[in-house]
Amino acid sequence: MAHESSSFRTDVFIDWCPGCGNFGILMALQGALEELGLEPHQVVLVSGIGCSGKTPHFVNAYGVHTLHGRLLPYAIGIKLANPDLEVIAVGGDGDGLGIGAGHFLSAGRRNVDVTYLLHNNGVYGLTKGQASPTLRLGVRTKSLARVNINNALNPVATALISGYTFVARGYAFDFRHLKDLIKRGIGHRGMSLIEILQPCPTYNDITTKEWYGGEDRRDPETGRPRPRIYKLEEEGFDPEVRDPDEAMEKLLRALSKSYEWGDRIPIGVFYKNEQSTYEERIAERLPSYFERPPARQRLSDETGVPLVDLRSLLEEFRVF
Amino acid sequence: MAHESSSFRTDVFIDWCPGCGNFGILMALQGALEELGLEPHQVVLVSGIGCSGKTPHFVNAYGVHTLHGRLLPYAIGIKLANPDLEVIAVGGDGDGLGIGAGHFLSAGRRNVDVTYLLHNNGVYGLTKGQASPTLRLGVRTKSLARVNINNALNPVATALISGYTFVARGYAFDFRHLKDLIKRGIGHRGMSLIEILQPCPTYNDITTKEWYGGEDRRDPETGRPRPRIYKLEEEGFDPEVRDPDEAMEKLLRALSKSYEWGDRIPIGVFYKNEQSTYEERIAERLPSYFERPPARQRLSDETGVPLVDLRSLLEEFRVF
Amino acid sequence: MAGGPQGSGVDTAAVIFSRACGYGGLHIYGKREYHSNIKGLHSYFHIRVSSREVLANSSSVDLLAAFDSETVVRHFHEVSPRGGLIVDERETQKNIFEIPTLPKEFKDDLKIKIEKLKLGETISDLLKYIEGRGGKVFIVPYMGLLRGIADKLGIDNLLRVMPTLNVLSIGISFSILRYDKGLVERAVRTTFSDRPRIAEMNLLALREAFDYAEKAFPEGLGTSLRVLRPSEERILIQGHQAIALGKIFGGCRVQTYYPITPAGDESWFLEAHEVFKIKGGEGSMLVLQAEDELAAINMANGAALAGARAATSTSGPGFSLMVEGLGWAGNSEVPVVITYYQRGGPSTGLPTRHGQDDLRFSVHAGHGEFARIVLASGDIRECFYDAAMAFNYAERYQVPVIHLVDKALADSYKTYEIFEAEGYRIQRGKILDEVKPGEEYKRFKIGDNAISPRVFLGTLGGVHWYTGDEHNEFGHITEHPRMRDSMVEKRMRKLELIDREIPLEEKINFYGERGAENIVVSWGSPKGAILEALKALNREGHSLGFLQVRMIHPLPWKEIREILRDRDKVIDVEMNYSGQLGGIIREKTGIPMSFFILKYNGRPMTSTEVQEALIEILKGRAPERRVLTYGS
Amino acid sequence: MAGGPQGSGVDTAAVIFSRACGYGGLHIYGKREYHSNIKGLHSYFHIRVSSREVLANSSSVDLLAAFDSETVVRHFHEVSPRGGLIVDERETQKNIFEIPTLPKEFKDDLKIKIEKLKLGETISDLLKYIEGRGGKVFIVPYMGLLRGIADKLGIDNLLRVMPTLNVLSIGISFSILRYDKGLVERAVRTTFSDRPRIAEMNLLALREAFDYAEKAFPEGLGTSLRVLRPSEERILIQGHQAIALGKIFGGCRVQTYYPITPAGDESWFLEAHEVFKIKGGEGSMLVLQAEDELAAINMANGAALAGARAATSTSGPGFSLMVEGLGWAGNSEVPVVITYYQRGGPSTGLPTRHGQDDLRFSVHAGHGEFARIVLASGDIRECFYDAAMAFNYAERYQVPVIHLVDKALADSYKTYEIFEAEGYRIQRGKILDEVKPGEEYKRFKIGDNAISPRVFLGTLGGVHWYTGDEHNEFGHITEHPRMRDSMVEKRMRKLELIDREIPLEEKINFYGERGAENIVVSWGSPKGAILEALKALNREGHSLGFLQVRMIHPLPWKEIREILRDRDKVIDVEMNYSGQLGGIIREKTGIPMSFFILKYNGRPMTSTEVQEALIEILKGRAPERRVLTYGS
Ligand SMILES: Cc1ncc(C[n+]2csc(CCOP(=O)(O)OP(=O)(O)O)c2C)c(N)n1
Ligand SMILES: Cc1ncc(C[n+]2csc(CCOP(=O)(O)OP(=O)(O)O)c2C)c(N)n1
Ligand code: SF4
Ligand code: SF4
Ligand SMILES: [Mg+2]
Ligand SMILES: [Mg+2]
Repeated sequence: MAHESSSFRTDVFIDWCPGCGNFGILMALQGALEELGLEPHQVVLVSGIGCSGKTPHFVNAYGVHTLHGRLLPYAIGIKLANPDLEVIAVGGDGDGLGIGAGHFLSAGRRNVDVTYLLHNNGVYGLTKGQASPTLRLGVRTKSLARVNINNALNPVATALISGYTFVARGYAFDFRHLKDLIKRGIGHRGMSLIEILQPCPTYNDITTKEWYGGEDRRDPETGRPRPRIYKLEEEGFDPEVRDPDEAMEKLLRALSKSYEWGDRIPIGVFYKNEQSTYEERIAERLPSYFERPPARQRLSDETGVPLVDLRSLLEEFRVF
Repeated sequence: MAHESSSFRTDVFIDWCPGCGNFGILMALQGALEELGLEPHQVVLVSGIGCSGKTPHFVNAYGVHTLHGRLLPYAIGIKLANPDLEVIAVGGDGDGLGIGAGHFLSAGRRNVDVTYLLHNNGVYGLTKGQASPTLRLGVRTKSLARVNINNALNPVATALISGYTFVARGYAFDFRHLKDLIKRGIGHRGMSLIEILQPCPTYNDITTKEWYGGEDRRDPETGRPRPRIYKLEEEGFDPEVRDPDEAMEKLLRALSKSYEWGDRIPIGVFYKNEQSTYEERIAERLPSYFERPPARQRLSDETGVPLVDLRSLLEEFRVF
Repeated sequence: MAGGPQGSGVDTAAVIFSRACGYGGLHIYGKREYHSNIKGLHSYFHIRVSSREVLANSSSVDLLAAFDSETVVRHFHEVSPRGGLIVDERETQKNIFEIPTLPKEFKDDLKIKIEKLKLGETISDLLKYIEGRGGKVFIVPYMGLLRGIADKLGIDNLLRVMPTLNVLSIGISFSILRYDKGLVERAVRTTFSDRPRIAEMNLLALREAFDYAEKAFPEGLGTSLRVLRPSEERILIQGHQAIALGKIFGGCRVQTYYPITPAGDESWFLEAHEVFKIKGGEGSMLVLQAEDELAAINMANGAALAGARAATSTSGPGFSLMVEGLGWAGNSEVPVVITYYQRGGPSTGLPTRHGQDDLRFSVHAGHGEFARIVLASGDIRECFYDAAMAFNYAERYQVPVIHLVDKALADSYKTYEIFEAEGYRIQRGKILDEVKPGEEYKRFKIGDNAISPRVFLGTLGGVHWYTGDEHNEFGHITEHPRMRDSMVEKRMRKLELIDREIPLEEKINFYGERGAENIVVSWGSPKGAILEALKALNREGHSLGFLQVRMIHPLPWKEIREILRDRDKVIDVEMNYSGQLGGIIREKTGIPMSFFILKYNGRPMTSTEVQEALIEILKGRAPERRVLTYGS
Repeated sequence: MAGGPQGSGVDTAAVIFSRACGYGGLHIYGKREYHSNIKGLHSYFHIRVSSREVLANSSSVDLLAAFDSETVVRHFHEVSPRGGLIVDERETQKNIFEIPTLPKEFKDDLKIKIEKLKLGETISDLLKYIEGRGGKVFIVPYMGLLRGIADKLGIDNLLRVMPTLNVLSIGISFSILRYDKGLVERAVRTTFSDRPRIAEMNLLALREAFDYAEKAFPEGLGTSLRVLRPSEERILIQGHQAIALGKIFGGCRVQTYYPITPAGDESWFLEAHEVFKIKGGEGSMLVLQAEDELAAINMANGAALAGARAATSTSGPGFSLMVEGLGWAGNSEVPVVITYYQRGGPSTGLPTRHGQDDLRFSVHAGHGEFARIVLASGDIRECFYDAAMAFNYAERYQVPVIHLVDKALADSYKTYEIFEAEGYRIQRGKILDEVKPGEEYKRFKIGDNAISPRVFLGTLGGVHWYTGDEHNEFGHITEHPRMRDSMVEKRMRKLELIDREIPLEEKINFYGERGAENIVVSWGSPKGAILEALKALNREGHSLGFLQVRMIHPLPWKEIREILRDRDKVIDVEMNYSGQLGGIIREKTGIPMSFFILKYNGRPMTSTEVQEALIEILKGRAPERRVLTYGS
């Protein structure tokens, strides 16, 4: 908007409901960008459609608020056209695992250096609280007329089996931890998924802030809530693959952890495995890819004459 | 076509390439249908687009050859409209895990009683051999100009994490075993995936019949090929969840098995866990669902007068 | 009109207000407007009440109940000279430029407006403006009233009684309109019938409001609402509800959907009504939330092949994803119904606002050529009957039917004489229940006319095939040139059959004078505003007819040509930029439109602005294109 | 013409044959036809050779080389009275009804045909028919020849030399045409240049064929092919290749695609040419195989925002899935190019066959209204220049451009004078490389004309936003009615700007007599056949002009109206059922078409059938609609 403000804030009115977990995510994201020392013009936030999809408008960085479920194709198209950009995708659980599930899987297969924040609130927020693909079977939120009859997808497990090389989970109301995860995701070379547990006080009265915080199960002695959420790192969980040989074992361990739910819900990094990125694989085909990526190739001289050597292009078609 | 022929064969010319694995799958499918004692009119084969997608035309049963990647929505729409039909979906790996990947995941979440045969040949056959989502990173089939730069999806693992309640793998050229798997898949109450390793001699010179059969690694002593494929059941692998408590452990074991590849490739049933089907969950909402499913409800009397009681419908809107 | 932040109960207020009027034998027309947001941005409802039928809103407001200062800012200029405004006393001192939810572009405009009117920057300045024009301002101490309610209920926390704010304002409104309190109470009770505690709280609020207003505003608004006793039975209904009921009535038994505004309301209504009474028992509809719109249309196609009357329902972004499935249905002759709720486009556009931009798209969506029907309803009653009729068309002609409606129809309320069956019969077209042994069944048999008898999947002896590819009579793939020609012709000739067989009265409506010099042409929701304008103008001695096109495709072009030929002026009225229906009519009849009255700001047309635009045209003072702009 | 089962080398034969002719200074036009199948079903190529330019095929065949009996059965009736047929001796005794790959509907027709012609049921009966009409039949012992080759190469397994069958038949063909063997050898060498062993084997086969034919058929075909020495430089090229080259030349640097026939060929060609020479170094194009077409269009949109010239390429089923992404591009003013290869629809339809059914769909695809350009090339040369030009249009006007071509253009071959730059300049429109400190950048600034300066993502100081929703000048969501109006108008007025600025010669071509009484109107691939027919008819004294429309949207309606106004007959020629261009022209100009010549059997028009149809019209003997049917 105005020229390079130092902060990542905009003056657009934030129209989320009071108490929405998205506020926490927004702050953590802005904090992470600031602490990484990035400048607004270096960052592109790409979002889908949903309450979460509005995020880019509240961040002073390039913002591409796309179509429902299509944020990953946009993010990948942008990143591959100009790999110098820091591309971050932000979207809802319905967006990413409902209508966009095919792209979710496919992005894992590619391993482009994009960081993906998936706001998991268990509902389709912006369309008034229908069950999202992460809502569990048999659950009925206050927005539903009847119990949910679909099984839930597990975003962490889905990312793991499809090839994401950094897979983590954060919590919207743990600012410092989430900010840190986002920084690590951005720092990771390759495709990162950060699932974020995001309370939606308006429609989801099941996985609420209080529930995550364990306020419904206070310690009878101290009267203090016993949080359901705990941090993997605090239990010494080691997500990092340091040697290709241990990849399968760590993957399976991460999968196993990803299914923990209910009384104990892990957050933190589940898996990290640096591998060649898609960009690097492209560069094996197109040797000058990193120096002159598609968005930065010169196409013509000053008068507009194309630089391409038409004659040599046509050579193989010459018959006379 | 003609009235109820006893066999499941049609006189349509089968236009697959000589040596194609699809022939084996077709035979196993026809064999399974016959041995199950089904009649042609009870069966609906639903397919996507690809070489594999042509299968229904070669089977004397109701055939719905749909759109690329959309076979599961059709299969589910048909089954839920009339749950008495035996609905079998047949499609390629590109169809199911490329363009159709979103529906693949979503079908797992529902657990409709459909059996899904996924022809895994590692390529997009009908469009001339591009890499499919199951082709491994770094591999170059004879149809590719360069090595594949995407990671592969693992159909069995993908089905497992998304909720399929019967997950198996067969091999196109093991007729008896495959036929048996298909029978078990059809017998299973709930959503079944049967991944079928299908050699495509025209475009895929990597995972060929010879390779699966181990002809490239004959026993130096006997000179006999040492097949890569082995049967889970022969190793005493127990895929069946008999008690909800063991579900997670069996799921993780199945996941672990699903990643075995290369020298030893398991076929057979990886996981089986009977749970409530989608139809049953619907029946909890619509009490008469099984007796009068949507496709079999009477709508009007003989003169066309709707049976619906319009007055009672409008009652809640009455203001005067 | 009542306005306030989204989530503050504007919707419920609209329902209670409309019901209360309905109970008093009054006619109402109402329309909700809201932002694409869950809580906090401005929303309002606009209701007209009359002893005679009302078909649309007008551009002015007789009574505005403002729940917040933003409502005052956005609507103060609409309050009619003899109208009134009800406002919270706490709001009056607010600075209008400090309202955080007002977007920059609104403030820019506002600045210009208040400068022109020479007004100050606080709400009370705007109130003065209203009063200066002769309007009345009713300043209400809502906080005090709430505290009173809380006290009476023995509740400490004021927040818990906050949700009664809307009922308070309804109470004030009806009180200064001198309306029968008992009817309003009944409306409150019905509205909260499933939550008795809330009902009680609101009834208390209502009484408090009446009591307060009777004392505080003894002279009232000046005009009053009189209760009537009409002889007919009446319903109060919204467009999406009428469509849902039409579907149930018309035999739809599978509805698939993916949530989207404004189409979603219909499916959620259906979910709540999935089990219903039929003669001698119970019927049911399977309502399926799909993973996306690709799945929704294709599931519906599948269900239709299995023999259920099947539909899906969506809006522009969803329909864009359904195009491929629509083409498959066209090629495989699947009787599927798509209810298409237009909203402002393109892309996600204005998700909660109105538009009629998708006419051409519905007619041409899908690669290749195939027969389809595009049916556009113009009012809520038509929504009901067309929704039922769509299934007859779909099954008789074995084509996909697009039932094209729009956001203004979807969530406007209107009172109607109760809907009757009106001779509606379920016509399923040619269906064979069984195929006799020895008989050969061909799903796509090429016969005398374009329609081959269907059998449902699962029928004994009827095994057949479907494919999106070109196919022979059995449904197997063919690339044979002659068979190809026959199949193309089989599919396309249905359009002629449809054109021939469906009676004209199901395809167009004509209003006003048959021999009028000038004809207004339109479709969809502008109908109400046009009819009101027409009546007024013809009363004033103008000569206007109105052709409403319901069957857009295949267009009854011969009849339309007869109607439009040799008129003085043909005036196209549409809610889009390019006059899409006008284009179609010119393509099919050669007759160009002489004038366009268009609107695309996302808000429905009011009868006032249509009438003004028509007058200018009739007086010969109008440009060829006139763009209407009323709305906030 | 040469035909045989898919996978038997028909394609390669076509390339070698065409090249050999090209090397001899001859002009060729050629077209492949094949089933949607990998191996085994019938495919053929149809080539016309001449000393002058040839623009299309005709309906008869002078020399038919049949690799199998099916080819004889399908094409024997096309062999011209003085033509010839080359056939394998093993095939001659086959019963034509026992060919397993012939579909039932073909056999039904065949039965009628041979009864009418009073022929027997074996291939040799058909050969007799050819001879009876004056044609020559060349029966070749292919197996013997193959055995000879195998022996010479010391190969046991005959299967290993089987792939030379196509070259054998080319050898026979050229030999009986008395053509220069050296040129054919050169063509074989070039075609197999990356596989020297195969090249040698085929060269041997070629020599064997020539040797055999010289001895066995000393009198040859009767007509012979003479070598010429033209002064111009020439290329032999297919439509999809020309488009790919146009893209590279025009600066496209990202191409996304999902495999589909016939569009896929272009992307695979680009993959093979992803690195290319530029002045002073090397350029490259990123060719991305997406997971589906939804991803393909949206990735391309993303790449375009980042500043790359970006395109995607597809056919009907894929385009149907791109509609939502197209709408986003329209709303966000993204300069993206979509190359749309039409094939026979609807749905998967005829995947490998031809059609022009998607014109209206390309113009109206997408909900809501937004500006786009639809550009339709009529020949391979235009494919090249339009492909490059599309990016200029897209970037200058910041709109999506649909470059609409068709299957007949995509895989026909033609000789052309070598393509030159012809003054083509890269025009990127308004782009800011940086935004100065202190300046406020608004991506959607509403200014004097509809185009706001762009900055690419990543530009210092240019931070801005995109959304599919309605937005303000910064790109933030707005629902403000006035801003909405301004943005709708900003987007839509581009159409007027485009109409005004793009020169007429880039929008339409006119051929024949300016003042002709009768005008043929068409678009896309029928151009070649029409031009040939036109020339012949005008030579015979008829008065015909031909208007080829290239810019379909926005349609240059004023100029078209001038051209069509007051003509005797306006004759619409299209490859679809409903005469779609005719409809658009009538919509925009009011001028109806007097006659339609249509074809929708999946095979391109030949000049013969177009000419015949035109003659009938000119003689006043034709119905309003005439459907052409040539092809197998
Ligand atoms: C193609 C399409 N279908 C439907 C919609 C309507 N829609 C808008 S937001 C939304 C769901 C949002 O849910 P989620 O992705 O979980 O995001 P949240 O609002 O919960 O953050 C839907 C279905 C749309 N915009 N586009
Ligand atoms: C929407 C759409 N995009 C592309 C195609 C073209 N297409 C036809 S078959 C096919 C791939 C088939 O591969 P797979 O699903 O693996 O099946 P196989 O042929 O290998 O059995 C594609 C991309 C299509 N028919 N529809
Ligand atoms: S609906 Fe839920 S997710 Fe959306 S803004 Fe409100 S609280 Fe947040
Ligand atoms: S291309 Fe491959 S999968 Fe397709 S028919 Fe041939 S061998 Fe089978
Ligand atoms: Mg959500
Ligand atoms: Mg495949």
